[in-house]
Amino acid sequence: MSDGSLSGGKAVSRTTPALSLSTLRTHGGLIALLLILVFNALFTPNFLQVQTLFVNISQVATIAIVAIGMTLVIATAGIDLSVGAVMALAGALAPLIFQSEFGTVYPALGIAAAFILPLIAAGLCGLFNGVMISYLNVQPIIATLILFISGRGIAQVLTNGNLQTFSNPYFSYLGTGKILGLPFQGWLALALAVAVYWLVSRTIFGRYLLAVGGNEKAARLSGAPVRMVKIGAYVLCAFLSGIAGLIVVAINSASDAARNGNLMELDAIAAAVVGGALLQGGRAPIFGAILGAIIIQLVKYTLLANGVEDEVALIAKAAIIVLAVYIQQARKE
Amino acid sequence: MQSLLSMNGMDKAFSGVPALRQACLEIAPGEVHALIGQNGAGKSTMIKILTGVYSKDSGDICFDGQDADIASPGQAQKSGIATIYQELNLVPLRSVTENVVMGYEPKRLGMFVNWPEAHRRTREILSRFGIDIDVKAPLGTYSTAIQQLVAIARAVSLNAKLVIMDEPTSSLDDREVEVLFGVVQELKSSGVSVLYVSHFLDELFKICDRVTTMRDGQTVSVRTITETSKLELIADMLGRNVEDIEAAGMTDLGGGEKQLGNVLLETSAIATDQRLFEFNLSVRRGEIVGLGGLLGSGRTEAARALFGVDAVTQGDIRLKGKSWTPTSPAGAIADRIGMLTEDRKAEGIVPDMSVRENMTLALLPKLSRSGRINTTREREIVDEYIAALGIKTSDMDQPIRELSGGNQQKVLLARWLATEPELLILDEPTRGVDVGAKLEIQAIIRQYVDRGFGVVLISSEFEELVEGADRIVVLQDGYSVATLENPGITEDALVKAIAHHHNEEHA
Amino acid sequence: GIADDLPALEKKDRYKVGFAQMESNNPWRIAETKSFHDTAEACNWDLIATDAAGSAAKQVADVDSMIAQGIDVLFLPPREEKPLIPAVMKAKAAGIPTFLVDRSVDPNVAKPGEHFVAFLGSDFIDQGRRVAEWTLENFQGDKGIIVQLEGTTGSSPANDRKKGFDDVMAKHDNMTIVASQTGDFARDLGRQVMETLLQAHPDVNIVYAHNDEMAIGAIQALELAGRKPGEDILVVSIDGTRDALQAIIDGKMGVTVESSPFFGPLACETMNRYANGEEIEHWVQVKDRIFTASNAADHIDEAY
Amino acid sequence: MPGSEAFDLRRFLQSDGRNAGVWIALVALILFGLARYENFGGAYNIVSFLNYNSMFIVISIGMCFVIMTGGIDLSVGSVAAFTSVVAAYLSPYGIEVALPGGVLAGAAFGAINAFCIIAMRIPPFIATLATMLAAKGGALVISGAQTISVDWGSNFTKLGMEKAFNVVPWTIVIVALVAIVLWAVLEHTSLGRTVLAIGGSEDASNLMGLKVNRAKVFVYLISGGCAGLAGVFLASGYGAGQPLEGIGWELSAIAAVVVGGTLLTGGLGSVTATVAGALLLGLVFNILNFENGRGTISLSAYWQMVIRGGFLFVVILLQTRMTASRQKAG
Ligand SMILES: Nc1ncnc2c1ncn2[C@@H]1O[C@H](COP(=O)(O)OP(=O)(O)OP(=O)(O)O)[C@@H](O)[C@H]1O
Ligand SMILES: Nc1ncnc2c1ncn2[C@@H]1O[C@H](COP(=O)(O)OP(=O)(O)OP(=O)(O)O)[C@@H](O)[C@H]1O
Ligand SMILES: [Mg+2]
Ligand SMILES: [Mg+2]
Repeated sequence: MSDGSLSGGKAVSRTTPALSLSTLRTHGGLIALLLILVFNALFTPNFLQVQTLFVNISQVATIAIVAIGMTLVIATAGIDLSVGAVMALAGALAPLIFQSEFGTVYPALGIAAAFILPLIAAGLCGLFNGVMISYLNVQPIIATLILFISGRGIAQVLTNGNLQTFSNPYFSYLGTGKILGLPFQGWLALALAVAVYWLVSRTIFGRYLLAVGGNEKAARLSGAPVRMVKIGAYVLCAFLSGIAGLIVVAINSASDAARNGNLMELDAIAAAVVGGALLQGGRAPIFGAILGAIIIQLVKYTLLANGVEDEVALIAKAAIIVLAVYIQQARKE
Repeated sequence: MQSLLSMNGMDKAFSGVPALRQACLEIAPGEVHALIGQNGAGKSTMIKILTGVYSKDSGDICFDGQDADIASPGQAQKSGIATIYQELNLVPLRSVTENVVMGYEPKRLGMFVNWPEAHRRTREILSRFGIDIDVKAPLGTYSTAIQQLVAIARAVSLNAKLVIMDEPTSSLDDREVEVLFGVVQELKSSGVSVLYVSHFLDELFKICDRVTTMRDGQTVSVRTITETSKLELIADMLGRNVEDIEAAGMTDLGGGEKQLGNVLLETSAIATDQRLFEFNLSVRRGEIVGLGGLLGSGRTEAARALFGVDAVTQGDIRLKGKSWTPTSPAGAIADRIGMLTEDRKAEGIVPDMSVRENMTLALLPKLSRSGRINTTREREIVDEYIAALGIKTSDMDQPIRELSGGNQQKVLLARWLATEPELLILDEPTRGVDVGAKLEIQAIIRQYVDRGFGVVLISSEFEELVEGADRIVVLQDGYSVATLENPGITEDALVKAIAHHHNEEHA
Repeated sequence: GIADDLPALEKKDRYKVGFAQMESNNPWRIAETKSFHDTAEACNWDLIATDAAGSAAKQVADVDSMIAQGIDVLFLPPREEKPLIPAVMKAKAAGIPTFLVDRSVDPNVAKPGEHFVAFLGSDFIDQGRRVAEWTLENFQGDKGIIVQLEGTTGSSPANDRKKGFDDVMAKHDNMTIVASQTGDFARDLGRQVMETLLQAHPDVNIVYAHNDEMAIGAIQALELAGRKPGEDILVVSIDGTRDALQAIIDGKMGVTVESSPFFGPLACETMNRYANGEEIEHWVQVKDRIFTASNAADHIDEAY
Repeated sequence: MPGSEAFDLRRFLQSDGRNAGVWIALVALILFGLARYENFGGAYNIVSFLNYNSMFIVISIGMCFVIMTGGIDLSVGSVAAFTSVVAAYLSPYGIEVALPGGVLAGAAFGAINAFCIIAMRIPPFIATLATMLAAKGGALVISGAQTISVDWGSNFTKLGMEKAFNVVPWTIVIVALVAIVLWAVLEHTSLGRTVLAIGGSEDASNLMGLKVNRAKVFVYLISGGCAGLAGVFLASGYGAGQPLEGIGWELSAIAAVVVGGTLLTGGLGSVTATVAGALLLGLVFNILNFENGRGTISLSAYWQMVIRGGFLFVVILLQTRMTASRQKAG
């Protein structure tokens, strides 16, 4: 037997030093990415075009941004099912604000408020999740299930269930703008990733985050403000989801509270895990999450572009998630 | 006579780093065999290979006259090896009964668990250890000591040919240790072999027949206990000559005639909801105050109260002359208090984090400015303490879970020393630590108080308390009942102080 | 007279009316529910409206709870053709006349005039067919390269709108459907799918979307990619929403076949006719209009 | 006297106390409904309520087993949709074939889950998320993205549409049987105890020599089988195999299990309290429908979502309050 292993206990699956482990793991994702790229280059018509890059960047940005937040939450051994609902909520608020009387009278202020207030609302959702989890000790799946169910409902109540359409070039820049020829939201996702990576690897918050996920009791007894750290993670995740929600609304020039962010939690969790996050906490591979999001996006793209039927695509997606996680798992040994 | 177990030429490496190198072990039927060695010598690894937790790289194992290649702990139990692992491995949420009979439940109709019988059987086994508790209650509601005894009870009840005990006494008090020895004798007389791992060398002389010593993954000696001395064993473990050690002598760390400073911390009749009812303590600068008592006497609870883990519901605390209320560990740390916890695995290490990150966890507020960690400084400090405490690690970025128990303990000690607390609370700082490391740790503690800081030392080893503490506060059932002053404390005196108050209460 | 099988509806001042909506996750459904609410007062209804959140099974349970509450009439847009048959049957067994709205049930098992009074609605297959026919007449090029954005996979409007369209196109050799993928009736997905399909099939010149929301999403995708919807690509769809009519006015879209959600007044009228003892035709067909550049501006104000 | 306080804590942890909350809430909600709404307690409402909720009760029971091992099964909803299609295809052969066929198809997905989780060591959350997608895709593929009609002539629809001895729906009879058998397995067999031990500590269970993998395979098979049964109920009760059903069922089931006092981390759990949890959550829908019927306010669909979330919030809050105060007492 090559692995130092037993009858399947966790104890054993972790017998490699961290360095080689993490490099291999990153490679696992990269290898998967490479395979997909090669496949596409060979079989997908017109894959090697700038426009393809453009399309994929604009589509991956929201998944990536939410996945970054999800990674933080997963690092505390939590999970956030409410990201999609928070997207819907933030997305519903923005047009309400800049189309309000105030927003039409003072367009500049209206736009600013349309960015800021929805993100504050999103942050409050995160605060709600975080408080439920850290102060009331409600298990994350359940705590975030509450907003998962009712958050979208609140968004629909606010908009009376109506689709809100608008045309507002300033707001739409978030979704349609370009910098150096590449979509603005792609740059935004990158910037957020860098910022959060810095937060995780260089700041006291990041260190506490990983400690809380790794051993909560030990972290508290070493002086980590456990509750604040957890709340911080959920607030950040909700905040990032809020940004993603605004992006979706901006691209579509319409806010559809019923659909915005639908099933985003699944994509984000899948991206985080494919990117190397451990559901039991203690690890926050931010760029892994980006990689995971890219893989998921490319899989989607590949299946669509090659005319694979929706139902078969679902099965293929399932197989790829399992395979990607398995590759990492296998490489751990 | 044919041996019950023989392991030969055992090799095992964890991702390239050898933990065992051609190690061997041989146990005769009906023998109590000790396995000793410094932290990280490979004792636990040897056991885990034998019981199928790890797979070996190479080597032969022969058990009960057959080639044995045991693939899982379940299989080990089937073939007659019962094991108490070093890290308590029980299920705290489940009842005591379940933890004892799990996998061997008495059945009715060949299918359904016969619960009355299971409870009865569990009570009976536990009564052999002098424990009378509600066996239907979740195991987690009992103390570490009880849990340890339950683990032992389970192993003993399996009717094995070989019972392995990896540091069974590390959380037991003297009385419980005596009970355990009785059980070991009983096992022995019924022909069962016992493999006994312990850092308490005195124990070995009481119950063992032979001793195998390991060092750096190798077997260095096998001795018959009646023909050897403690010194020889230590020499084997450390890989030095007996003479050298004798010359160096065992440093006596006992309190000398030195200057004590101001009163650092003083409590009057504090209580918590966690079975601490009336606790009085004063610690002066430069002083080590020991907390003595039997298991469950409330020592850990007292420490938790001082560190702000359990809320103080009554009484006053004065810190450096000012009235003070601990609110949280973070607050206590900010007020320059530190606490090394008793349960390393559950409350100490963050297993996936590196040695470096573990060591600086409590220091982070001081290491960072406006939220940013100064990593250069961090590395310097970590380097310093790795050297100072002689921590065995391949580099500071190695995950702490890969270190041996003793080295993990040193990292945790370093975590607290690095914060330079004025008052350091140490709950069982040398539990599961080998002699060498133990001496080092004790020396570090002494140096530390000599710098004008105070230490509260909790230890189940009376010897450590008697020799290490300047004063011992004796606890009983959540009350502080007596104070003994060094010099002049003897183990006898301590035992008497504890026993006396016990008698008083029951009189 | 009324078929003997059907439960009668006595004339009353006020009726307790059940409307078991299937879901509320798109503007069309929301407009439909609103239409029933708006009609309630004028038509003397005490309306009980439920929402099945997209689950056929829950819709049956909702109908059950309405039967338990003793409604007089049931209006039911069945989420699925077959799974809602038990609801129809139970209502009948409880003596409650049922009108199916906007979708029907499997006619082999539950029949109008026998198990339920009538089906009020349009014909999804026909909608698809009409889009196809309009497209054939108005497409300028010689070879049509078609991308189809389907509705929710497996849902009956998606299946029917696809069938109606595909059947017509199959008869014309110059028309090829190069890709047909689901956009889940949603604008955002419609856009994403279109972006992707446009990359794989840059030569596309006709886009057929199963509803207007996806069509709008597709137009956005085309514009983002620098195409000119309405000029080099013909976009056609179904529903008749305000945004779609605006797009037609702006010249970005060719046609949308109406699929009106405003069933309330028709429901009221039909119910009253039934209460009066009139025989109701088995299919109260809704005349779906067709909106093009010629009439979009006239109707945009009444669109939702 | 410290001893008595310790006793309280133990009693509480022994889960009698933990479960009280859900029963109290259930009874309170029923009394509320009876007092406020006419016909709420009528036979028609009770029977149809039970019939519809039989599907949720049964998947909640299966979910409860998985959660007790510390795992999770997100695939149950899609699997139920899949097996409803299978059962519909098998319906011409009668209930004797279609029922076991559907359950087996569900168990087959359970086996896939178990394989991914145990042999491939993929975390349960991810493995079952993947099966959720695969089962949904599979259901659409085998049904050709259409609902599949059952054979109305065979005895298949009796199961979902008729009542045993004209009193209780057959589905509820079967659910009760399943609940009793699984309760007995959990409380009185070593397999059941192993399930709980794994949730308590998988490492420890391994080192204790328990048959950990066997128990894990068992719980995923049970969960898959229960989802399969729910799918059979679905096909039988609604006369069709429905590939699009089951969306969000997994979350309802998880909520029911948690409301029933089972720890999501595993190690503690109760079949009976899970049943109560499923009934409680189902009752909220029923009550909302009746509330709409009173005509005083008309709750739009999205208000209903808000109210459901709010209700879950309140139940969880009560539960944690109860836990907290009891823990303090302990
Ligand atoms: N799971 C593991 N992964 C990597 N290295 C390990 C692992 N388990 C043990 N080791 C290494 O193997 C060596 C032997 O460890 P082992 O636990 O057997 O020592 P020990 O003699 O039991 O020490 P102690 O007295 O501290 O318990 C140590 O260097 C340790 O770091
Ligand atoms: N024989 C017993 N029966 C029931 N409960 C016990 C028993 N012994 C201890 N306990 C429980 O365990 C608790 C204390 O645990 P613990 O052993 O950690 O105390 P301690 O004084 O810190 O001892 P040590 O630090 O040596 O472990 C007690 O408060 C008591 O409730
Ligand atoms: Mg060891
Ligand atoms: Mg203690």
